[in-house]
Order: sequence, then C-alpha cells, then structure tokens
Amino acid sequence: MIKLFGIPFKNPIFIASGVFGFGLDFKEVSNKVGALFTKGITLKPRPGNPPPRIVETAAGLINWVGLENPGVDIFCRDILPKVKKLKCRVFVNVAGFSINDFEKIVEKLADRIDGLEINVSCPNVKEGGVLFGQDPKIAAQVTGAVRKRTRLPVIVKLTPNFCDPLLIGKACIDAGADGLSLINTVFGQAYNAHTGERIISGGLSGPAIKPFALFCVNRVSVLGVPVIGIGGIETVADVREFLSAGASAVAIGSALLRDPYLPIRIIRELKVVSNISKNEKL
Amino acid sequence: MIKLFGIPFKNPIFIASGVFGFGLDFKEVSNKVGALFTKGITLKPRPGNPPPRIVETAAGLINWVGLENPGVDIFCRDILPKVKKLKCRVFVNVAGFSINDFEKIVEKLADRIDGLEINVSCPNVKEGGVLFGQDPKIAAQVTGAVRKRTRLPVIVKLTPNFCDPLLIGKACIDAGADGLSLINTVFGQAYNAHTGERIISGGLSGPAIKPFALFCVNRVSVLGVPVIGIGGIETVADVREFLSAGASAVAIGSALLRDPYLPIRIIRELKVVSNISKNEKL
Amino acid sequence: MKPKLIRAYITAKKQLNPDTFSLELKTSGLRLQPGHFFEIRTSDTYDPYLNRPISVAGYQRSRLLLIIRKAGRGTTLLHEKNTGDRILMLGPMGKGIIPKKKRTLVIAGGIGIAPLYFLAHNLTVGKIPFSLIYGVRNHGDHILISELKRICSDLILVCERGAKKKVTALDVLKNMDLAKYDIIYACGPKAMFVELQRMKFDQPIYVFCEDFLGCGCGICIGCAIKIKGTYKRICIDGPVFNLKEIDFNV
Amino acid sequence: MKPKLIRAYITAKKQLNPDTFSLELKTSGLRLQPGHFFEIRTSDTYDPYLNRPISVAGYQRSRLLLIIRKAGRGTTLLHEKNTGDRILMLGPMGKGIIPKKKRTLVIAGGIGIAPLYFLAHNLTVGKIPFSLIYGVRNHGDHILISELKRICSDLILVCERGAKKKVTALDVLKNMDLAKYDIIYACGPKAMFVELQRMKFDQPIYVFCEDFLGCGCGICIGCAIKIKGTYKRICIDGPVFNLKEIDFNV
Ligand SMILES: Cc1cc2nc3c(=O)[nH]c(=O)nc-3n(C[C@H](O)[C@H](O)[C@H](O)COP(=O)(O)OP(=O)(O)OC[C@H]3O[C@@H](n4cnc5c(N)ncnc54)[C@H](O)[C@@H]3O)c2cc1C
Ligand SMILES: Cc1cc2nc3c(=O)[nH]c(=O)nc-3n(C[C@H](O)[C@H](O)[C@H](O)COP(=O)(O)OP(=O)(O)OC[C@H]3O[C@@H](n4cnc5c(N)ncnc54)[C@H](O)[C@@H]3O)c2cc1C
Ligand SMILES: Cc1cc2nc3c(=O)[nH]c(=O)nc-3n(C[C@H](O)[C@H](O)[C@H](O)COP(=O)(O)O)c2cc1C
Ligand SMILES: Cc1cc2nc3c(=O)[nH]c(=O)nc-3n(C[C@H](O)[C@H](O)[C@H](O)COP(=O)(O)O)c2cc1C
Ligand code: FES
Ligand code: FES
Repeated sequence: MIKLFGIPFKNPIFIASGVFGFGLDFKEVSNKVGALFTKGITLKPRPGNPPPRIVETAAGLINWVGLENPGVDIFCRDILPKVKKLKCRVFVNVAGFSINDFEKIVEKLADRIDGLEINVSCPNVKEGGVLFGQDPKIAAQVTGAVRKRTRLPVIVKLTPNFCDPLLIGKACIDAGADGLSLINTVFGQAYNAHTGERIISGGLSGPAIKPFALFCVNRVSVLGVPVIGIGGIETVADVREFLSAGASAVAIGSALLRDPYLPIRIIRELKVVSNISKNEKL
Repeated sequence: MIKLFGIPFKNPIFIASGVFGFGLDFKEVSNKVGALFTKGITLKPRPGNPPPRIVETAAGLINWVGLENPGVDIFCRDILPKVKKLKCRVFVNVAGFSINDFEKIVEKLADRIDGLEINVSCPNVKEGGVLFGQDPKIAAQVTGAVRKRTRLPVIVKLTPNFCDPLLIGKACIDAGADGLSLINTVFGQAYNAHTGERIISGGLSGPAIKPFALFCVNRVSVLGVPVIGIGGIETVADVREFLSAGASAVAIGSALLRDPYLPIRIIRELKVVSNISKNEKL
Repeated sequence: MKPKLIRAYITAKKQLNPDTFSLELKTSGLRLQPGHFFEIRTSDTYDPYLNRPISVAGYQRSRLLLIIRKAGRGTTLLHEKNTGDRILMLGPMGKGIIPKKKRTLVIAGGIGIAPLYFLAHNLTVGKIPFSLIYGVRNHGDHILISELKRICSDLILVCERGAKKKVTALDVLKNMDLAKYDIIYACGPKAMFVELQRMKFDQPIYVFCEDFLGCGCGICIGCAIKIKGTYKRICIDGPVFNLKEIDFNV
Repeated sequence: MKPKLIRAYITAKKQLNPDTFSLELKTSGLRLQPGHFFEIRTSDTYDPYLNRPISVAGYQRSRLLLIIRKAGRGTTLLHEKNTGDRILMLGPMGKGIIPKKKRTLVIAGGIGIAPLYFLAHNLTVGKIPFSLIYGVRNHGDHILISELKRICSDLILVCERGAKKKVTALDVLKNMDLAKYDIIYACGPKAMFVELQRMKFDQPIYVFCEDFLGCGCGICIGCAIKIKGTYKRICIDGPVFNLKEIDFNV
C-alpha cells in the first residue's frame, strides 16, 4: 500500500494512458493494479488517424493513434459506470485542444472518478496536444483552469519533447497540480527505405526511451510532488530503477502490447522482492 | 560523389564525432568514408570522466566519456599531421566552455583541416556543453564568433534535448553556419536496480534513438542548408531513411563500437544499390 | 475465448517451400476456428519488440499448426527455432468464423493459404462442398499440395511466374462461372483484396485481413480499418471482414 | 595484430559447471597470447546492443577455446548456441603477454580462470615452473580440474562455501611463503584485486582486468582505468596491468 495525494493505492504499479483502453478488456489485470489511467478523453468524439498507426522500431514502437475516443459524453454515459466497478483507482486522461475543452471535460467528469491526468503532451494531434505542454505559461493556464473546477487529485502529464520538464513541471505545480507523470512519447518518425515515403510520424515508446524517461523523472523529482514514472517499463528491475530515480509510483505502457498480463506478474514479483528485503533487514 | 558547402565528398557516409578517435586506429576505414568528424577537441587537455563511462541500454548505450582529449595544442602538434594524411575530409569537432574557447580553438586550427563541427551539444560536461546548444541566442553567438575567424565550412552540431532544433538551427544559420549535424546524444540515465545507486547519467545513442533523430533531421531539413543525419545508423536501409527525411549525408556513431569496419560495408552496399536503381531506370 | 499467455513446445517443424515453414505446437484445451490467430513472441529480447500475429492453420488433438512465411526479422527468428524449443504466445485472438452451409469458393494468394487451410479443413469436416483457387508467385511455391488435394475435390493451382501457364488466381476467377457459389472467402496480399473489390461479386465475400498489429487484443487501437465509414479494429472486430464494407482508400 | 571481423563455427560446446561452459571455435591464422580477447556478437538483433569481451582461454591447431560464465543476458544468449552455429566476433583485441622465465604464482578467482588457463598452458609449454591457486565460491564450481592437474604440478584448489575447508584464495596466499615467487599473475573479481593491492607484495603482480567495455578496440575511450594518475584504456593499453600502478579509488 502507498499513499499519494492523500489517498491510498493498493500498490505503486499503475497502467499508463492509451495502452489498455478503459481497462475493461482485461478486468482481472485492472483489478490488481494500483491505478488505471484511461485512454485520453476529448470533448467531442474522435475517429482517430488513418492507418498505419503503429510501426515497430528498435526496442520500441512509434504510434500515431490520434486520440481515438468516444468523447466525454459517451464516456460518462456508457463507459464510466463499468469503469467504476473496477477494483483500482481510476484516473481519467483528459485531452483538450483549448483551455475551454479542458474545463468542460473536467466539469462533465465531476467527481465520479479518483483523479485526473491532464494530457498536455500528446504528439499525435495537429492542434493543442504537445504544444500546450511545451510552454510553461500555457501548461500552467491549463492546470490552473482545471484546478479551479475540481477537488480531485490533478496530475499533469509532461512531454520530454523540445522543452524542459523541470520548467513545465514547476509552472504546473505553482498553478495547483498535485503530481506529475512522465514521460509521454518521444517524437519519432520512420521512413520506407525503398520508396522514401514517410511511414509514420508520431510518438516513440518502449524500452528504447527508458534511459531518457529516467533522466526526466530524476530531473523533476526535486519539485517535491509525487511523480509517476513512465517509459519502457517491462520488469521489476525497471520499476526499481524508476523508484531510484525519484518516482513515487510507475505506470506501464507499451509493454502491455506485448503482454496484457504483465502487471500481475510485476506486482507479484515486487511483493516477493520486498518481503525478501524486509526479512533481510531483520 | 556529392558536393556540400562547395566542396566534393567521396560519398555521403561520414563518421560521427567521438566514436572513432582521430580515425587513426582503422585507417583503411577512414580512407573509405566521405568525411571523418574527430573526437571533440577542447582548448585545454581533459582527462575525461571516471568510470563507468559506458552502460548498455535497450538497443543503445549511454556514454559519459566527458570529452577526454589532449587539447588543441597537442592535437595540432602530434595528431593533426597524421590525420591530414587520411584520404577523407576531416572535420574537427570543436568543444568550448566559453565563446572565447571556441574562438581560440578555431584560430589555432586555422585552415589545416576541411571544416569545423561546432559542438554545442555535449551532455557530458558540467560547464558549457549542451547548455550552449539549448539557447538560440548563445548558439548563435558561438556560431557568429567562429564564423568571423574561419573561411572553412562551419557545421553546428545540435542537441535534441529540451529545446527545438529548428529554433536553434535557424539562429545558427542566421549567424553564419553552413550546415547542421544532428542529433547529438539524448539525455539518459541508468540505475542499479539492486542498490538504487545511479550508475550513469549521460548521453543515449544507438538504434533506440533513430526514430527521434529522423524526426529532428526532418524538422530542420526545411532550413535550406545541408543536414548531416546522425542517430542509430547501422544499415543501408537506415541511411536511406535519413536521406528520405531530408539529410544530405549521414554520420555513423555507436554502430562503430559494434563493428569498426561497418562503414566499408555500407559504402559498398550503397554503391550496389544505387547501381541497381540506375539500371532499373534505363 | 479470452487470450491467454501460453508457453508451448514445438513438436514438429517442416520446411514447406524455400521461405515457408510450419510449426506444430502442443497446447490443449482451446476452441479454435478459422480467423483465430496467436501473437507470437519471436525473441527473448526487446528486438523485435512486438509479437507477430500468425493465424491458426489447424488444430487437432492438442496440436496447433502454424504456417509461417519468412517475411522479415521476426519470422526469420521463428524459423531458427527447433523441435523441443518453447514458444511464448498470446491467444487465441480475433473472431473465429464458423463456415455457413453454402456452396463455397475459397481464394488463396501466397501465404494467404495459412488460415484458409484451416477453413478448408473445417469445410471438409462440415461436409460443405467448396472450390479452392490457390495462386502463388513462383513455380514451387505451392505448399501442402497433397493435403489440399485430399480434402478439396476442386483444387485449382495457379502460378504467376516460372510455370508453363502463367496466370494469377484472379485471372482464373474472371473466367469462371461464379453463379455456382453462394459465398466467397479470400486471403492474400492487399493488392488482391483491392482487385477483388473492383470485381463487384454478387455473393458475399469475406476476407482475412493481415496487417501490422500492435497488441492483437484490442487495447492499443493501433490496427484501424475503415468499415462502412468508421474505424474498426482488425484484431478484435476481425480479422475477417465483409470485403464490400471495407474502405481501402483511407 | 589488428582486430578483424571473424565468422567462426562452433566445433564443440561443453558445460563445465552449472553456469560455466566452453565453446571451441574454428578460426585459423591467428597469433594469440594470454590477455588477448575477442568481442563476441551475442545476437543478430540490437538487443543486447554491444559485443561481449571474452578472453582467449586456449588456441591450438586453429581451435580457439573460450570459457564463459553465464553472467547476464548476452552470455545466456551465447549459451543457447550449439555446435555448428556460426558466431560473429571481432578480434583479437588487447595486448597479449609473453610470460617471463621467472618463478611464477598464478591466482585465479572464479571465472578469472579463463585467461589464466591459457597462461598456465603457455607456462607449461615454456617450461616455466608455476603454482596455481584457484578459488571458487561454491563446491563444484571448479572447472577443468583434470586438465589443470596435468599441466600444473602445484595446484591449490580452494572453495569459499559448501566445502569442508572453507577458505578463499587470499586466505591461502596469506599463509604461503611468497619469497618462492618472482612474479604473480591474477584474474578475478575487482574485490580480489583491491584486497591483493592491500597486501603489498614485493614482487611485481600483473592483473587481468575485466570491466564493461564499449568497443574493445580503443575508439570509444569508454573503458577508463586510472594508471599512475592518468586514465588508460583497459582494452588497448591492457587488459593486463601492473596492479601496483592501478588507482581503484577513481
Ligand atoms: C491476423 C493476422 C494473421 C496472420 N497470419 C499469418 C500466417 O498465418 N502466416 C504468416 O506467415 N503470416 C501471417 N501474418 C503476417 C505476419 O504477421 C507478418 O508477415 C509478420 O508479422 C512479419 O514479421 P517479420 O518480423 O518477419 O517482418 P518485418 O521485419 O516486420 O518486415 C515485414 C515487411 O516489412 C518490410 N519493412 C519493414 N520495415 C521497413 C522499412 N523501414 N522500409 C521498408 N520496408 C520495411 C520488410 O521488408 C518486410 O517485407 C498474419 C498477420 C495478421 C495481422
Ligand atoms: C577483457 C575482458 C575479458 C573477459 N573475459 C571473460 C571470459 O573469458 N569469460 C567470461 O565468462 N567473462 C569474461 N569477461 C566478462 C564478460 O565480458 C562479462 O561477464 C559479460 O560481458 C557479461 O555480459 P552479459 O550480457 O552476460 O551480462 P549483463 O546482462 O551485461 O550483466 C552483467 C552483470 O551486470 C548486472 N547488471 C546489468 N544491468 C544492471 C542494472 N541496471 N542494475 C544492477 N545490475 C545490473 C547483471 O545482473 C550482471 O551481474 C571478460 C571481460 C573483459 C573486459
Ligand atoms: C498506442 C499508445 C497510445 C497512447 N495513448 C495515450 C493517450 O491517449 N494519452 C496519453 O497521455 N498517453 C498516451 N500514450 C503514452 C503512454 O501513456 C506512455 O506515456 C508512453 O507510451 C511511454 O511509456 P511506455 O514506454 O511504457 O509505453 C500512448 C502510448 C501508446 C504506445
Ligand atoms: C562514446 C561516444 C562518444 C561521443 N563523443 C562525442 C564528441 O566528442 N563530440 C560530439 O559532438 N559527439 C559525440 N558523440 C555523439 C555522436 O557523435 C553521435 O552524435 C551520437 O552518438 C548519435 O549517433 P549514434 O546513435 O549513431 O551513436 C559521442 C557518442 C558516443 C557513443
Ligand atoms: S492491434 Fe492493438 S487494438 Fe488491434
Ligand atoms: S572499450 Fe572502447 S576504448 Fe576501450
């Protein structure tokens, strides 16, 4: 058990946004983790981007899903009742294209969930997205606007792309964020070596980015709020690296594409390991 | 044969800075490439950082060599005469900790080489280094100062860390840069999963960063100067991806640690491939 | 059936043509239909990173048959495995189909034969008469010919190159009396699907789609295909779709 | 000798103890001494990314002997290779040593035996008398005992745990008359080197350093070791160094 933002979590193993839908396909997994971060929710429904949406790279992948989601209204009506039955904390990943979007989504969600993850870091949409997260002023404005409209814990999800997470993170905390999560995906492209055409331009994730994620997590860990470490986590050793770097908890992302049951195994192993180290201390 | 900055190069396969020393250990390789970028040269000799300096990561490595080099004077006296005998273009990678450093190094090198690569992007030194490359004003100042003191081609090597290469690149071109090379290594850390100690904090390179490098190269390719693409190149297919993204030439880095003879094979395969495509066009 | 993490031993490996091989894996207790596939881990390392989707080509007495073409890095690593090696996989995934009792035409292009081999088997078991047109690129590429002959009374083997009669599966189709069939199943390269779509058949035609997947189990939304104007997921909503409803010009 | 890219077939593989095995590779035309090592590619993929340095443990009639301990991912992948498989490697790397005609003491800790097995062989061929202290952690860890007995008239096997007499190689050393020896060679974990350094021997002591390398051939400056106050490269200036000159407190 750990306590963050004044509320208890079963364990520090969370599921990152966008790689597990709404946690309903593998409920036995969702029920075991400390928290689930939902797929990004926008104000209006979004069809997402045309294929190809995923391209594999060395020890990772680039995705360009484009925030496909049913929009906040359908989410609240059809999905939220099911999500609420999950035996884990649920944080909704909120993705807006204007400050107004963020405000409206947050108001509609009200306090029916455990917390909010403010996504100012999605690289796969034309408007808003990562641009909001690259400018400390705008990131702070978004955070402030959300803060005014909710008493729930507010986590801001930071981008590592072309801006310093320390600066952005500090601005968001000053504007009322309770915690930070990072990293969102890293800008990445792939080309067809034969035709020269671009195959994809999107966000890079997976073990490839783990060292960069550790760097970023460590950098913002001085800010004094809980940090959720994300990026290339696949093993208990990876979890421990992130905790060493200063994270209070971690979220598993791409690894779920390789194995949706992975969190169960990590949680089990982590318990064994920490029992062992407790006994060793006796 | 390709022509960049008004001078001819045997081929567009270069060797990146810092992974091949001064090209003297494997002369048969240096003699085959279009250009060699030397290990970073500083004004004073530098002993480099204590070990561990290299840690492997998924599809890459983190290095923290810390610009170990004999300094510009010993370089000019003992090494340059040998380097000049290589049958490839030689660009010296210039690493300063102040604008004054850059000026002095460039003056001492004079025009005994084919060009300069201004390193404002080394993540592994405390002072200067990457900080110079994260601020468009300082990067432009450095470039301008160098520009005044040399008629050689000036390439600025950009960092992808916490700043937009497009902004920095533009500022450097306005200040007189003839070309850009990117990316230098990405911030990265690794921790000991058992003890929690940090093993290394340095620069990430290798195939892991290729998608990010392609993104950055593509981004600056609109600026209208030759771009040297760097990051995770291991195969002819990788070379073609970078050329597709907008690079005029590429430089091979970490791959040389796995196989110092790699450039020879790539150059040979590239010739075969381009002969085939020429014939196909007939 | 919900996908599970399965560790299965290779009980047999056969080379079927220069770049296609089959693996037989021991794994019990599954209920499998044509269309089902498994996501196979090709390496213990992170490179290749993602699993590779491979169709169920047969399942009998706890023996799962996979037919695999060496297409790139992952399938080449699979090809290096041997009898006795253990394979990690997730599945079954996708929606299986139960063939209708209708006069059936099956069209296979190249490795598209893999899921259709299972379909052909089930048609035979269900005593549903069917014709199979099976086209390949080069002479010698046809696989499992004697097995196919045994289960299919009307087998048409065609070859694009290197054979005496150079024809494609679609050439054959154009010269056939299609009124004989009530339903068509096809699997092959995308170009073949596009061509089939242009031919505007009267009867329903179902295609087994093979694209690059992320997770294979619906969680990443990475496998979009436009069906009647909205994106569906190949892995969960398919991989078998009504060809007439697919919009390839996305 | 300049390192070359070598593709060599495995001609034999032996399990020596639960986590140590040997590979014999066919590769001709090399001139090798103790201290030389090869950088072995453990996978065709990018994970693991770097080659792994492995010492020459023997070389006779175009047969290269490597003795490898499963230490992590790379060596585990090497362990999965079999006779007949081809291995890609770069080498020889490092500076080989030609043993001096002096009364010699050799100290091996654990897998440190690998390069010292070659040294012992060369001492025997050169008719140089020597003693070998060979310490391991657990009972049963000793490898190549009969071969060592054959070439070494004074072999002292010690074991830290699980044996009746629990001693380390260094315990043995402390109770020995070291005046009998003019020169010492050692290879083992870093902790052993640090301890040996504290013992301040009169005679020169050369150690085979094993650290994590980048390239193995001098180009990356990634393998720094402080020798008499300045950084040297383990791979090019070593891997054998005079222990008295090493500064471990970097
Ligand atoms: C539901 C489903 C079922 C399937 N069933 C089967 C089956 O039963 N049998 C079967 O053999 N296959 C089947 N497939 C296809 C199979 O999954 C793919 O062939 C396999 O994933 C390829 O993996 P690979 O690692 O071998 O190839 P990859 O290395 O991923 O390469 C695949 C292709 O892409 C090309 N490529 C990759 N990167 C680039 C680049 N940058 N530029 C240009 N070209 C590039 C390669 O040259 C190659 O042609 C199925 C697919 C799906 C979706
Ligand atoms: C010149 C030279 C000669 C050598 N000769 C031999 C020889 O003849 N035989 C031989 O067996 N070895 C030899 N070695 C050592 C050998 O190179 C290493 O054992 C090998 O490189 C290990 O590779 P690996 O991939 O198996 O292990 P790795 O996976 O690289 O792991 C190595 C160790 O580091 C630990 N580790 C890795 N990452 C972390 C982390 N994040 N946190 C905590 N711990 C971590 C692992 O648990 C493991 O104990 C030699 C080394 C040198 C430099
Ligand atoms: C397919 C896919 C979809 C994603 N969708 C979202 C999203 O909707 N909102 C979000 O904040 N992050 C999204 N992410 C980013 C992840 O939550 C995570 O920050 C990132 O992938 C790095 O972690 P990883 O390396 O473990 O995947 C997505 C990632 C992937 C791979
Ligand atoms: C060991 C090592 C040392 C390096 N030293 C330098 C250097 O001195 N100057 C510099 O500009 N870049 C240096 N680099 C960065 C490379 O030139 C290159 O930009 C980077 O490694 C990305 O390319 P890669 O992925 O092909 O390695 C170094 C990289 C490595 C791995
Ligand atoms: S491949 Fe992930 S949803 Fe279909
Ligand atoms: S390992 Fe690269 S210089 Fe020694």
